[in-house]
Amino acid sequence: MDVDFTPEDIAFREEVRSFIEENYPKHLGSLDRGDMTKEDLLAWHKILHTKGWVAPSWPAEFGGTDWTVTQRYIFNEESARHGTIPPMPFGVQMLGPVIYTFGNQEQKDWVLPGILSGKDWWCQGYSEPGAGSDLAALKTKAVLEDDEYVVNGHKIWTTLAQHADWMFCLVRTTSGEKRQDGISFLLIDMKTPGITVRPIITIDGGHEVNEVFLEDVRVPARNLVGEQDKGWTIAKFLLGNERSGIAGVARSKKAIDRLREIARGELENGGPLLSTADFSRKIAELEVDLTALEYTELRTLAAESQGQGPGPESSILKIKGTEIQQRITELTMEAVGNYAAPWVPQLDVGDNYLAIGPEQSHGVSQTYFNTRKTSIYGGSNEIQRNIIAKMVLGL
Amino acid sequence: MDVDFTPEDIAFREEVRSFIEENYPKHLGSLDRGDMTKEDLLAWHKILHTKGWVAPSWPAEFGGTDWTVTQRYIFNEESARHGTIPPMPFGVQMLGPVIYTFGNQEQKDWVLPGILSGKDWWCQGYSEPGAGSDLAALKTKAVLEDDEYVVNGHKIWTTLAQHADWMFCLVRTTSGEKRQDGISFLLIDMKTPGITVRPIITIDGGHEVNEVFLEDVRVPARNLVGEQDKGWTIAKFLLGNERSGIAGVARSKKAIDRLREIARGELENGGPLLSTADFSRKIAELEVDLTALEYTELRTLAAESQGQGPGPESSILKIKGTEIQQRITELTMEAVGNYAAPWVPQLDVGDNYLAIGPEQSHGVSQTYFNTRKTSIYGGSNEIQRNIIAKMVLGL
Amino acid sequence: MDFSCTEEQTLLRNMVQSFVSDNYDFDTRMKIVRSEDGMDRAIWQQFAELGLLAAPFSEEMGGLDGGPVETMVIMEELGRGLVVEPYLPTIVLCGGILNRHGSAAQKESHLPGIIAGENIWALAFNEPQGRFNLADIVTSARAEGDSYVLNGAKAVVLGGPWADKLIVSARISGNQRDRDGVGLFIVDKSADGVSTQDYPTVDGGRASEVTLENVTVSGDAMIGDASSGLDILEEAVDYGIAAICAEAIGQMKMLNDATVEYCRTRKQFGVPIGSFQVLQHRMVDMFMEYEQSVSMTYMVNMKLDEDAAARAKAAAGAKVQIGKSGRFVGQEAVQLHGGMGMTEELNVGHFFKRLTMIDTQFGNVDHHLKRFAAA
Amino acid sequence: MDFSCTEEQTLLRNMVQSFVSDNYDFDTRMKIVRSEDGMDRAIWQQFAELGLLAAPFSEEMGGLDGGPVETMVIMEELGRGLVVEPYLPTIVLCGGILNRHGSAAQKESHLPGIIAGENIWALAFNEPQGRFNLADIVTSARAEGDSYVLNGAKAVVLGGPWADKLIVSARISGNQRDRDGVGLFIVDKSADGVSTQDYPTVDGGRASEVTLENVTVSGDAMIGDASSGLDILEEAVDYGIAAICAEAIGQMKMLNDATVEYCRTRKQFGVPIGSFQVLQHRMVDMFMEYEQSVSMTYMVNMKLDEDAAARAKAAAGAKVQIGKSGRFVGQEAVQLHGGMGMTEELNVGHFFKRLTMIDTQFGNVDHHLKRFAAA
Repeated sequence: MDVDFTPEDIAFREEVRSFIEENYPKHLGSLDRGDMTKEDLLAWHKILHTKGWVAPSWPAEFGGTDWTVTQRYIFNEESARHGTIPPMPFGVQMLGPVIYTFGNQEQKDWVLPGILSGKDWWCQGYSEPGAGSDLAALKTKAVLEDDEYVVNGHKIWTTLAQHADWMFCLVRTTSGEKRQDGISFLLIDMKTPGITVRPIITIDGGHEVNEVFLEDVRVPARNLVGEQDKGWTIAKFLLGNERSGIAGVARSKKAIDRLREIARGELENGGPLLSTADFSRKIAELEVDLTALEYTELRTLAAESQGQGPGPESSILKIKGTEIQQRITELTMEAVGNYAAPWVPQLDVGDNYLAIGPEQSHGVSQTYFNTRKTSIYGGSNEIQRNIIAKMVLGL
Repeated sequence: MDVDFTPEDIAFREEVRSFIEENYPKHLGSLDRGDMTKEDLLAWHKILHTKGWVAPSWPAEFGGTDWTVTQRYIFNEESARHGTIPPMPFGVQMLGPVIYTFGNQEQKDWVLPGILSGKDWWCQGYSEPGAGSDLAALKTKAVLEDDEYVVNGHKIWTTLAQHADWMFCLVRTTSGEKRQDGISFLLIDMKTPGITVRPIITIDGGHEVNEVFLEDVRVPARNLVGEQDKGWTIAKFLLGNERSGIAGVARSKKAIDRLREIARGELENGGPLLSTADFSRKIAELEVDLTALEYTELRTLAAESQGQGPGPESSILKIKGTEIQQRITELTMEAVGNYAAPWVPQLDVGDNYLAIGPEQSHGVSQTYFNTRKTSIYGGSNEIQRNIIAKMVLGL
Repeated sequence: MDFSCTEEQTLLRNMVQSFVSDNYDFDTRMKIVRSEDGMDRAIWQQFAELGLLAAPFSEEMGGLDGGPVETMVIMEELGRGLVVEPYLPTIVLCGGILNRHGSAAQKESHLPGIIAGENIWALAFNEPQGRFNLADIVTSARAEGDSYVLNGAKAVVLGGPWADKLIVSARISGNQRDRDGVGLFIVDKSADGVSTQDYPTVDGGRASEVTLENVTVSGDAMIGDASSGLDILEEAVDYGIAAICAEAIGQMKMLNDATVEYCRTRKQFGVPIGSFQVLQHRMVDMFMEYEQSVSMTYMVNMKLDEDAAARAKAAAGAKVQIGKSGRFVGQEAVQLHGGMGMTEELNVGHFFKRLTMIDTQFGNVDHHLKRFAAA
Repeated sequence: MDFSCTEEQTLLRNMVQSFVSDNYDFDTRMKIVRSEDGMDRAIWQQFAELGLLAAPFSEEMGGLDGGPVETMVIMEELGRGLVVEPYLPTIVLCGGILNRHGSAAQKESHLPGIIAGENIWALAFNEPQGRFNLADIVTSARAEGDSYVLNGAKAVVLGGPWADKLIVSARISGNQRDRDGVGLFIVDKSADGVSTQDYPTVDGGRASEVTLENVTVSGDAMIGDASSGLDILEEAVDYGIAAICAEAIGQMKMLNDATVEYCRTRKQFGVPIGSFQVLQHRMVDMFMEYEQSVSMTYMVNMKLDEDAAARAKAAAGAKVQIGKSGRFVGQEAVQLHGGMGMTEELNVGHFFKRLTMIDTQFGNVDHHLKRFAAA
């Protein structure tokens, strides 16, 4: 047992750190800003692509980095420390592995480079109004007519679909005995006639998610990934990948640093809030939990590097990771006291809005409200507990 | 709306207080002592009986007091404040109401006076090894032969059966379609041949509960309460009564006072533990929750006094009441620091055992361990939540 | 011991309830929130006509002589409707201060305008550096002859944009955070030297940052005196706490009912999600938090007229309960509604946001736990 | 980054595991606990023969040169068996102090006896007034020529009744709670002026209150010096924390497995209670607490040899995690076992009691949260 990094690892960390410091566009800021353009969101992605670092988890033959698990961990940690905007996950984390695992050569050739370069923005057409936690209940229908699928249906919670060029989409091609059968995995061009994207504004005032309506959308049959009716295997494979990395340890560390900074600036009876017993206790509790999660993730990574894939145990990373994120944002909102109340980004009240309250209080309530989603999406935390109960504890 | 007491109520409180002060046997101490004899446990019961105050909740015609709901509340509060040993609940709280509600005249005549005077000690033969939360699964069998029931079976968790003269007992008289049918309510003399009581020692080292084995125990048919096979109604009626009063607000108030006293005496870095931010916060949290519970109980009592019986909402009193009791005992154990470790009553190590650690630390761990039972017995807190979900929320 | 409402109180509840449900459905409310002004002046006039604005004031002033229970009933019903109009700052806070501590002249000149719905008031008591400590006051009131000259900044003044009158806490003497030497001043928002920066709040209201630069008010504008200012302010805030506790229980009830209903009808895996035991117990916990909150709300409202120490303890305890329960109920209502709970379109998220702000308003759980422990 | 055990470490684990399961089943354990002596000297001899008592000591002293991971493996397995024999005080605490800071003479005269299983040691560092502050020492060590005269009282000395040697912390100079001026002294329990009051502990062990009345020890009996005494003591306690963290994860695992198994077989309402979703999620939470505890246990054991500040932070963090998780797992294991969990007959209650005491031992959650925040 050993948690020390090798000299090679330490050198690698230096390399990553200086690359980020030298190349990360200063004007971007971090993902917390709610008003990013598509261009902003892709700027760092494109720089990483030029460097060859956009998809560390992919096999080298498809454009990955061939890094060790430890190197990937270090890369993530340094990225979080600098608060970089990560490459959009829909292509790199979700679709890419599906394509190089299940796609045919033609699909590999046209999908993967577009993901890597950032040319193609992908969105995920999974959830439907009647199929949330129970994904297999999906109803969006695709009927093969000659060499085209005609797709009709209604997707919801489609993140950043407003920017998307393409959507990977679960559709029902056959209504079989078992609901998991008869589902297929299609790649759909968002410019195809019949697609309408309707924004959903969330309680933090942001526009991240959308509804996508599909009306007689014609999709070439060659855009089917894997076999028709066998898409459920792909769907589950993708969800498994979604879970990894969701712990967000490095980003939570940074968020705690910021929280501490805020609590140092906020006053209670003339002294720093950070020095009060209540507040320092709460931060300490958070840090202990986060340290435990960090080592739990490291243990998972170590097992992975020895060839054991991330099993259902990794649901713990999702549950604990999101609980910690929610507690950090809640405590940050608490820290700013009365200045949690101003709500500026929601309504345009002119240019001087940044002047309300101390700068560090801006947007903290919005971030708190937005973060409530984390225990709902990606398989709600209740679903994750069901997975552990069934797959790990055998209940 | 009004929570002030009337002048009559205030006078009544004075009367109760001075009666207790003048008559409560000084040597008894409070129920916390684990080494009470049967005589100790009944001493105050008998004094209350002489005064006519042993069963305030009963109708006056059967020996009750005709007090208002407020007066009963005051009586309980004063009793708790003084830490009196309450009359044993098995007769007064559980069986008495069953008898005057479902019993025949003969049963009323012989059972109720024995409960009131303390002559007859009753125990409750409900749970069985296979029938805990699922009481209707009980298997103890009673077969009517001429004018006697022949009872065979195995009861468990029978509190203070070692002192009992009689047991009221649920038995299966018919195996019907529905498990709730075919259950009967029998009164069994503990001196009947075929009854064996085996002690169960609990993790606090105490002997409160027992197993009761019944082998060909012959019970006169006139000891059947209500109709044969219709005992489930009685069983549920009794469980409803068991729930009320379980909040234990007044006794928890006293326990918090004691906790505060202890924390005032314990030192942390030379100052009273009570003055530390952590500890004073935890006590404040407890007191807020207890105040809320107190008013929830008062609201229930007020509704009762207007003729609305305690509904399934009263499960909240059991859940919150026991959670608070458990937190108080846990915090008390925390308060004494290293002196939570000594374990003296369990083993006889001579006369000087009281000298280990400060007096206030004696037995606090035992009390903590013992109090874990409260979320299990009387219908576990999980069962209580099921009741609210079904009966109140309609889920 | 009596927890029931009088017949009049029940009538009042029914009246407010039907007014809100007839005139203030969720769409209407969101239109008001998104409007330029952010409140509906016509609704406010109707409040006046219904007598809601007169409820707590003495009959001689044209009021209805209601007590805390009447305010509680009104606030609970306004809470159910997520009503944003400034009942709390105008009637409960400022009206209450004038009613209990105003001089005869102050009452006569100000209460009729409040009761008639002609004036809107706001209480400017927070300061940027003060967090939740009411005595942490830097704003100064310098005596000059018979007048006072006010200088300073007040933070997050709820209802500020709509108000024409402010009650401002300012330090006449002593050091920052001293209990003594605090005065409460009636200030015309249009007076020279008063400037505001207005903005919307998380929970659909409006607030202002108020700057006072050499604002001169006459000595008559002071309510009470410099030795009683903080006591009056604390009392007013405790009345405010009791009122928003009532608002919160109205909102928790709405969320609990909506959640149970949603879980009964929303199907996943072929069954209503309300059949899952984990969600059932979650809703039971929400129910219990609500019931405990109701208890504490009744408690504090019945203890508002006790001595200052008992009142403070009651208010602190109630605020702790409501802060915790409101957060829990809000978070779980969103969680159980899934993605739908996260949308602006559903009222659930808006109740959640208001309940979140109720914890912060007048001091959060941490603040009131300390106050409770010290009381 | 590597979380795997070496082959030797795995062999060690297997060896201890099979020894415990062959020789220390629950009935045997309870017989030992209830015996007059409260420990089994024959078992202790077997520990010596198996090399367990030699594990952490240097080879030149006859030890096996094991590190924290070896101790962790041993403690985890002893924990699974609820072993009461004094491995912690003798080997981890006192043995560790001697091994790391003893003079050559001290090591030579004491370590062989420990390794051979001939001597049992106890660390007398708590004081009645000191709570969890290691520096809160009233016991005095007065220099007299080349000797020291000790006076004072030490509280809850674990393993005290079995020990023949004590290491006692005492104040040579400075004021109560000063960091400086603390000495650690080797004291024969049979020395003149040492008296003890022995008693059983909640978790099946034995402890003593130790009184020192003019106990004279030679200057050679001091380990380190008066400027390093507290540092040595803190370090020893952090090693102790790392060891009981390992013990605790062994016990949590036992409880979790037992609970899952019980819920799979125990039927109520015609189905195994493990089919109820609320209980399933409870067991998932128990599982997660265990996993997080394992992580923190690995972490602290890998950081024991870092500088004092890093070590203190690691130990404090791990102790917080284990304290919380151990309580939670213990309480829920009892709850899910229902009445059975409350009985002396089942091992569940005994694991629960030991985990409860592990939170208190060396300072509870509150203590270590403060230490963590300050580190």
